[in-house]
Amino acid sequence: MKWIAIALFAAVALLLPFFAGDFYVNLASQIYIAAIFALSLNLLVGFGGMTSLGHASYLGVAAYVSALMTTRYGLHHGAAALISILGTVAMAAFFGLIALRATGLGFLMITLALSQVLWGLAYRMSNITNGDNGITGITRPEPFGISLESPAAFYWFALITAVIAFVMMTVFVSSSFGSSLKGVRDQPRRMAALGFNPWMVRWITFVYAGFWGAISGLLYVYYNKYIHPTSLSTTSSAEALLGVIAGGSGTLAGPAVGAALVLLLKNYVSAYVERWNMLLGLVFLFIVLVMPEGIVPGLQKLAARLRRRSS
Amino acid sequence: MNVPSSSLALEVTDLNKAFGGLKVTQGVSLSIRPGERRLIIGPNGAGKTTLFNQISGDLRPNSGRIRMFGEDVTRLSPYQRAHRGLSRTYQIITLFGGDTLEHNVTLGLLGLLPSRWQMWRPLSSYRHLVTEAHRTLDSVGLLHLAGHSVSELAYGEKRRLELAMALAQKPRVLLLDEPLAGLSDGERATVKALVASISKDTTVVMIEHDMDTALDLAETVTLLNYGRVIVDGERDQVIADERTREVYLGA
Amino acid sequence: MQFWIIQGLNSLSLGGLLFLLSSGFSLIFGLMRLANLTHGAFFMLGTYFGAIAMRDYSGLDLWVTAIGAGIIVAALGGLFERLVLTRLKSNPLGQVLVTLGMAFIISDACLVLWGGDSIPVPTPHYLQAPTRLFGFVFPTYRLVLVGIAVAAAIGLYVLIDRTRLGAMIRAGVDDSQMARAVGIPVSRLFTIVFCLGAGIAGAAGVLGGPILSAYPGLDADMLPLALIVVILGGIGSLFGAFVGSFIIGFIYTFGTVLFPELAYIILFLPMIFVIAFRPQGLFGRLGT
Amino acid sequence: MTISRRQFVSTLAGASAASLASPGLSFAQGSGPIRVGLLAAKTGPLASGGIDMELALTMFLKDRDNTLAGRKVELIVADTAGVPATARTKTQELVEKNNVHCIIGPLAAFEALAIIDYLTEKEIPTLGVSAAEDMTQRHPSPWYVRLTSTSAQCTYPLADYSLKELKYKKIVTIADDFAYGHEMCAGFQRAFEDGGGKIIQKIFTPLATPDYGSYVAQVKTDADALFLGTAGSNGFRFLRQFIEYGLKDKIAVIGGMTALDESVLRNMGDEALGIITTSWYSATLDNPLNKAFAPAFRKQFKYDPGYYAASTYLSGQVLEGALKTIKANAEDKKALMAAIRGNNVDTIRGLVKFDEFGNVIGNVYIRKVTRSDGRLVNSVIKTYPDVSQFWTYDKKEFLKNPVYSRDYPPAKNLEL
Repeated sequence: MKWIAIALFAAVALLLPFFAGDFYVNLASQIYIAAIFALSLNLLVGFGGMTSLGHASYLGVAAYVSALMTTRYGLHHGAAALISILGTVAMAAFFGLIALRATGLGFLMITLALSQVLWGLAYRMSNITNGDNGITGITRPEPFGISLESPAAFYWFALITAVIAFVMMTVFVSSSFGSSLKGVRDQPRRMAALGFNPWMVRWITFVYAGFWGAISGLLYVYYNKYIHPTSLSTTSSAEALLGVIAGGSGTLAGPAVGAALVLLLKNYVSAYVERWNMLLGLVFLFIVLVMPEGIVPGLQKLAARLRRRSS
Repeated sequence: MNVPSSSLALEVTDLNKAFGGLKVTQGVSLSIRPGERRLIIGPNGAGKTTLFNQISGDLRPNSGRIRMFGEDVTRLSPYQRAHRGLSRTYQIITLFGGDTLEHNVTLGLLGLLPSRWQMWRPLSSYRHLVTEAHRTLDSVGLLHLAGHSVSELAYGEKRRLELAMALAQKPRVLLLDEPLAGLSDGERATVKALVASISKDTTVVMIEHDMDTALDLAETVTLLNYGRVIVDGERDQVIADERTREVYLGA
Repeated sequence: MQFWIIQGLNSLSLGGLLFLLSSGFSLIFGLMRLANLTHGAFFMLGTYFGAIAMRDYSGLDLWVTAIGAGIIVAALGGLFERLVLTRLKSNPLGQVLVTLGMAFIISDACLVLWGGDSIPVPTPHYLQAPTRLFGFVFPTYRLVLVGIAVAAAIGLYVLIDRTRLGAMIRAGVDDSQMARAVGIPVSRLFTIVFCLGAGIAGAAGVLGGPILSAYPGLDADMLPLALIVVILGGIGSLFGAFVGSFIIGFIYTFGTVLFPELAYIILFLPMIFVIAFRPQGLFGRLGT
Repeated sequence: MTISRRQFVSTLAGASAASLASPGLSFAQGSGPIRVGLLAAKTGPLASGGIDMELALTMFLKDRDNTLAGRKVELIVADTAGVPATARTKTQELVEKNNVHCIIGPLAAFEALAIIDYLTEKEIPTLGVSAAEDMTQRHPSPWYVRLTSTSAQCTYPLADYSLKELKYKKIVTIADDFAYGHEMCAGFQRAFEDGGGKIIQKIFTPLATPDYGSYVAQVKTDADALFLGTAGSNGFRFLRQFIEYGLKDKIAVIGGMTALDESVLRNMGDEALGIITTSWYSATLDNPLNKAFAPAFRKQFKYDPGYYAASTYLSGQVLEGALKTIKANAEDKKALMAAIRGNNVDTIRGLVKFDEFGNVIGNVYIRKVTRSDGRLVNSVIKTYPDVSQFWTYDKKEFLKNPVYSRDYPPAKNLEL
C-alpha cells in the first residue's frame, strides 16, 4: 500500500509537465526549491535544535554571488556556481563561529542580526548589488548543453536537484554523525561527557546547512532570473522557519510538506482567497493546536491510530 | 599522601568555585590512586555534584588544578577528558529517551571513535559496535530490552542503562553520581553488585547518600561540607572520625 | 553643540518609546520564557485603536485612549494566552509558529478593518507647541514621552518589587517549578503577566501614535526593535530593558545621523557583538 | 522537448484529464472576453496604493459595463504582496493560467523589474505604473509602456518652477532610500542646479523609518525649501514630525509626485496647507474626463482619487483607445501594442502620447494644497504641457550618462 502510494507520487512528480499547464509546472519547481531550502534549515532547527531566523542569508548570498558573477563579470555559469557555493559555505563557516557562541533565543537573534546586516548591505551597497532595483538580465545555465528555459526542462532540473538534496540530507542525518547531532540536540552535556565535541558537531552541521542553502539559492536565482534584497530578508527566513515547524521539524518529509504548504498558500490560494495572510495565520494556529509536532508527525500518529483501530 | 602525582589516577589541588557570593567549592584537594574506590559523602548542598561537574569539565573552577594520570586537564573540555578515559553518570538520569537501549549504548561507544564524524554510514551498520553494545547491556542485565525504547524502561532499569553507557567506554576513571538514588531494595542490590564487579582497571569515584550500601563498596571516603573537605582517608578511619559524627548527627 | 543636545534629546525620546514598547515583551519573556512574536502586532493594534477612536470621537483624550486600548489589547492577549499558549508550555517551536501566526492574523485584520492608509494619532493640543529651551526647539510631546517611560519604569519596579503579585512573579521567574511547589498559581500568573505585557504594548501603541501613526507594517517595524532591546539589555531583566532602550535610542539616533550609510545595520552590529561576547545580555543573569 | 510536450497536451485538451491546463486551451482565439490582468500589492506596506489601483480599474470597467470596444472584459486581479518573487509567480499565473491579453501594473519598481524580462519573452502588452527610469531609457522593452511618469519626469517642472516662480536658490532634499527616491532627487537636483540653484543637503531615510526625529533635526534650516521625495505614507509621517519640531515656519516644503498624494492628504490636517508638489495628475483637474471620474470616485469611496487610483483608470482609458483601433482583437498582441504606443489618447490627465521608448509624454501639474469643501485638495497652479522624460535635455546625451542614482549626478554644492 505504502509502496504503491510512493510509486504513484513518483510517477506524478516525474510526468507532471506532460499533463499540467506551465503555471503548475512552475509552481512545482518553486516548491522543490523551497523544499531544499526548508530541508537545509531543518538540519539546524529539527536535527540540531538550533532555531535560526537568518537562513535566507545563504540562499540570498549564493543567489547574489551567482548573479553578479554571470551578469557583471561575464563568468560561465559553472564557474559562477562554484564560486557562489564556496563563498557561501565560507560565509556559513564564519557565521557559525559567531552564532554558535549563543544558544536558544540568543542564537535566533544573532542569526537574525547577521542576516539583517547582509540585507542592509545588499540594499545599501547599490553600486555593487544595484540596491533596491535588484539585478536583472540573469540567465539560466545550460548543464550538458541542455537549455533550462522551458518550464518543463527547469522542472526536471529542479526535481533532480531536490531528489539529490533529499537523499544526501537523509543520509547525513541517518549517519553516525547524524546520530551525534541528534544526541547533541537532546543532551548536549551528556554527549560531551561521552566524548563528542558538541560545538564542532553543531558547527559542521551549520556549514553543511549553509551549503544546501546555497544550492537552493542557485536554483532560486536561476528560476527567477532576478534577485532583490527581499530574498535576504527576515520575512524569507521566517517563512522557511514556519514551513519547517508547520510540516514537522526533525522529520525528513515534514519541512518539504510545510514549505509546499506555505508556498501554495502564498502563491496559489491567494488568487482565490483575498485574505490569504489571515488564512496563513489561522492555518498555523490550527496546526499547532491539532498537531503540535507538525503536519507529518501528526498525520503519522493519526494513521497509526486508525491502523490500530482497524486491526 | 606521598604518592608521586604522575601515578595518581585523579588529583585535585586546591579547587575553588563560587557562584556570585556563594562559595560552593573551597580549597578542595583529592588524591585518588588507580583502581581506588572512593566514596564522597556529605549533607545536601555540600558541593558534591559541583565538584563532580568540575572534574568532568562541565564547570570551570575559579582556581585550582585537576590532573588525570599526571596530565593537567583543568582547562580541557568535557569531551577531551572523556577521550583521556574519564566517564560519568548523572544524579538526574540523562538518557536519550526517544531511542532504543542499543542506540544509547552504541552512542556511548561511538563517542570515543573516529567514526563519530562519519557522514554517510548509519550508526546501526557498525556491527561490531552493536555487538559490543549488546555485550555491555548483557553485563547490566538489560540485553533482553536492547531493541526497546528508553521511555519504556522502569526507573531502576534506567539507572542501570546509565551505568552501561559509562561502562561501555571502558573508562580509566569513572564518576558515579548517586547511582543508587531512588531505587528499590532489590534494584539497589543489583546495582551494587554491578558496581562491585567493575574491573580494577577502572578507578571509581562515587557520590552516594545510601551509606549502608555505599560504604561496602568504598575503600576510601571523603566527607564534604559547605564546599570543604572535612575528613579524607581510609573508610573506617573516616567513619570513626569525630568530625563525621558532627556533620551527620550534629547538623 | 545644538546638534548634540537636540540629537541627545531625540535619543532619549526614542529610548522612552522603546522602553514602553519592550517592557511588556521583557516581562512576558522573563516569567514565561516565551518569545512573544505577536508583541509588535499588539503594539500596532493599540496604535490603530487610538487612531480610530480619536478620529471618530474628536475630543477623546490621548491618556484615556491609551488606557482603554491597553485594556482591550490586554483582554485579547489574555484570551490568546488562555486558549492557545497554555497548551504549548514545553513546545518552543510551536510557540514561534502560533505567535507569528497570530501576528499575521492581527496585521491582516487591521488592513481589512482600517485600510492601507496611515492614520494619525493626534498629539494633545496642549502639547503641540514645541518647547523652547535655551534657544533650542524640541517637540514637547517627546519630552513628555520620556517622562511617561520613566514613570512606567518606576510603576513596574514597584509592582514587581513591592507587591504580592510582584513577589509571585519574581518567584516564578527564578524557578517556576519551585513556585508551583510552594503553592503559587503559576498558570494564572502566566495569564496575568501575559495580559499585563500585552496591555502595556497596547497602551504604548497609543502613546507612540503621535510620533509613529498607525500604518500597515508598523508591527514588523517594531518587533525587531523590541527583540533587540530585550536581547541587549538582558533577557527577562526589566532594568536591562530600561537601560537597553536608552542605549538603543542613542545608538540608533547618533548612528543614523553620523553614519547614514550604516543606517540599516547600525542596530544589528552592536547586538551581534553583545551576544557573541555576553550571551546573557548586558544585565541578564548568568546561568539562565 | 517543449514542442513534444505541447503536442502531448493538445491531444489531451478535450479530455477532462487536462483540466489543470484547460484554461489555456478551452478558449478559441478571438472569442470570449478580453482578459486583463492587474498586478497590485494589496497586502503588505504598499497595500494602500494597491487597493486604490484595483478600485479605480474596477470602477472604470463597471462604468463601461465591463465592455471595451464592444467586447466583454474580464479583470483578473493578482496580489503581488509587494514582493518581487511573488510578483513573478503572480505574473506567471496571469499569463500561463489565466491567459491574459495584457497586464496593468505593477506599482513598485522592483516588482516591475522582476517580471519585465518574462513579460518581454512572453510578449505580453504591459501598461506599467512603476517609475523606474531605465525601463524606458537604457533598457526599454517593446512590450512595456508607462503612462504615469518616470521617477524624475515630474520633478523637472518643479525644479523649473522653484527657480523661476518661487525664486528658491538653496534646497535640501529628503527622500526614501530606494531607487525611486534616488532617481527623483537626482532629476530634481539636475534641473535645479542646471538652472543655477544649489542642493545644499541630501538626506535619504530608510524605507521603514518609524521615527524621523533624528532626520528632521538635521535639516539645514538656512535653505529656502525642503524637497520631499517620499512614497506611500512616509511623507505624511515625516511632515508631522517636521511640524512638531517647529520647522514649518522656518523652511518651505515642496514635494514630488507621491509626497502629498491625495491618499496621503485624506489623513492630514491644516499642516499640509500651502505645500507645493508636482504630479501628472490631480483630483481637481479641470477636464471633462476627470470631471466624470474624480467626483464619481469620491462619491463611491468617500475620498479623492490620487496617483494610484488615477494610474489604473488612465491605463483603462489608454487600453480602451487601443482596443477600439484594433477592433477589439486583443489576440493580436503586436497590433495591440502598436495601437497602445501609436494612439494619442485623451485621458483624465490630459492628452497622452508615447516616445519611442514607450514612456508617456504628457502634462505635468504644479499643485498647491488648499482647502476646498472642507477637505484638502491639490489645486493646480501651473501646467507644464507635454513634458518628456528627457525634459529639455538632448536624448542621446541623456542616455549616454549613467542612470540616476544616489550618487549620480554628483551633488557638488553640499554644505557640511
